[in-house]
Amino acid sequence: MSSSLSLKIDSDLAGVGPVARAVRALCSETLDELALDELELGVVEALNNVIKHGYAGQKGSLVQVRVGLKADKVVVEIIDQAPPMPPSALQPSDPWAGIDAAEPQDLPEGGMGLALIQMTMDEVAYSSRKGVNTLTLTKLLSRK
Amino acid sequence: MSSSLSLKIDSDLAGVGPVARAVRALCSETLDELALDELELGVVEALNNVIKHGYAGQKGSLVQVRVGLKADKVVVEIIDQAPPMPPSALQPSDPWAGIDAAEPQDLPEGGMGLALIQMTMDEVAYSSRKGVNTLTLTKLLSRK
Amino acid sequence: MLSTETIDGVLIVRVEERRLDASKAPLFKEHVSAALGGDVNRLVLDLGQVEFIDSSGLGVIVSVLKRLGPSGSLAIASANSAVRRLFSLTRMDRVFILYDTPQSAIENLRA
Amino acid sequence: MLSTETIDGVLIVRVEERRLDASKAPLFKEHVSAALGGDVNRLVLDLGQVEFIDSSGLGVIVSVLKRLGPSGSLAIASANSAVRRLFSLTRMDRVFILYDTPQSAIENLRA
Ligand SMILES: Nc1ncnc2c1ncn2[C@@H]1O[C@H](COP(=O)(O)OP(=O)(O)O)[C@@H](O)[C@H]1O
Ligand SMILES: Nc1ncnc2c1ncn2[C@@H]1O[C@H](COP(=O)(O)OP(=O)(O)O)[C@@H](O)[C@H]1O
Repeated sequence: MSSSLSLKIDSDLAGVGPVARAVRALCSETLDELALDELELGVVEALNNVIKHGYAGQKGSLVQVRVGLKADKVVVEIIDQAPPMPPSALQPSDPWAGIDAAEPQDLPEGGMGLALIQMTMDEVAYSSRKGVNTLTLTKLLSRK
Repeated sequence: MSSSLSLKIDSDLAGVGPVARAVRALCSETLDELALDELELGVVEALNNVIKHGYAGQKGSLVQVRVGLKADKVVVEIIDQAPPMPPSALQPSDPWAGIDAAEPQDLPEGGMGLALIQMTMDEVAYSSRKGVNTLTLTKLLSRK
Repeated sequence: MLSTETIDGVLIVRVEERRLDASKAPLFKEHVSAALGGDVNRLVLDLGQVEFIDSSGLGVIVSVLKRLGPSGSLAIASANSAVRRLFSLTRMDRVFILYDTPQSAIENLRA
Repeated sequence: MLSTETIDGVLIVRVEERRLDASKAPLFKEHVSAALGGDVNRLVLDLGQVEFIDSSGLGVIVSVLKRLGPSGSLAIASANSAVRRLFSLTRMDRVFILYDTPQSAIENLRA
């Protein structure tokens, strides 16, 4: 079965939960529970970022989520028309470097979203063209 | 928050569950649990009918589901391009008439879908124009 | 799809699916029919793992009741709120008794 | 959003939300801060009702740990698999101990 879903939501953090759960439900027969947990987390972090940073926390703009279920993978695209992410944002980073030796006072309280997106997904791609940004998140099906 | 979702799925009964759960998830902050149970049931029955009767159980055709979250209601549209429903199908019917006196042998095993759609929804409308059928299911928000 | 157990002459059929819907109803019907031997006439359907049933799934349950015949009885156990709603909308809660646990269903069928 | 209880000097904070995410993190932070009186330094965060936490929710939990200071301790109870996954991905499972129940967390903090 190959199917596609397209969701348009307002740039409102309160709408992120229901949409992420809808994406999860749509993939529920395709991915296992662990992969679903990771997918939901990655999608939430990506949507939060678009709303918090892209749209500066302002409601009233559209964010589109497209879900494609393929034979071997799930592809989620997050599409917005906010100012694009700075290229530096996508460089691999490790907010938890040195965490083993760290004092509690040094633990990060933020700046974890992009790292979590990378960790929860098998592939992450970003493009920005003509004012339209697309973050493509891919989760491969585990070969059962 | 007013938002819209559009899902396109293959006319495959196996895809109905995930889509119905996705619709439910999307409405999860808007409706209460009982209303969500009813919505999910009505949406499943409507999708099953399109696939079983409209597309004669054949895969390979598209069914579209649109969800609109409004301030006072949830509207789910089920859109297909199969041969339309006969007008008689939409007449109110009671598959359980006389059930109280009925012997088990007389209980219905089928023909309950349309009645369930009507019972689970506050409004049901059907239109067929230029080969496109739209079943509009409306669930009003309970005034809490 | 299901597992069975017999306690004191009562057949307990535990449904091992999250959803009993049109995509699974035909196979479900086959499996329950196979589980019903010739002389079973008291049956508990344990729906503890079932999250959702549609009219096709309900139709199969009704067909099982018919197969048990006039002397048979079929009790439903552990239905969640969505399934209970289906039974009450279709007035099938007047035909089947819904028990909270398989144990209480068995006790009542035995009595 | 949360309810609290004190047992043998350990403050138990039960989170009464299904999701601790960016939409709720600021308010959650306010409420926990209010619950932390001046002299609390052992705290159990009961996540039994929480289905999902994102990095914003985790950030608040880390901020609570910092507020408890060097002599404080913060234990997590009843995290589901999604929350456990967040803790392990972010290596926070090395910072916090995750207990299956509030009871076992309390016993360990008391000892
Ligand atoms: N969609 C986006 N648009 C613009 N900037 C972004 C976007 N996503 C992330 N960023 C930038 O990258 C930084 C790191 O993001 P992230 O790792 O998610 O942590 P946090 O959101 O907690 O700051 C953000 O602070 C922001 O400056
Ligand atoms: N989408 C549809 N397209 C064509 N015919 C339909 C459609 N939905 C329902 N029908 C007709 O209405 C009848 C009653 O449908 P329903 O009450 O759902 O019960 P069932 O699907 O179990 O037959 C069907 O048998 C079919 O003939």
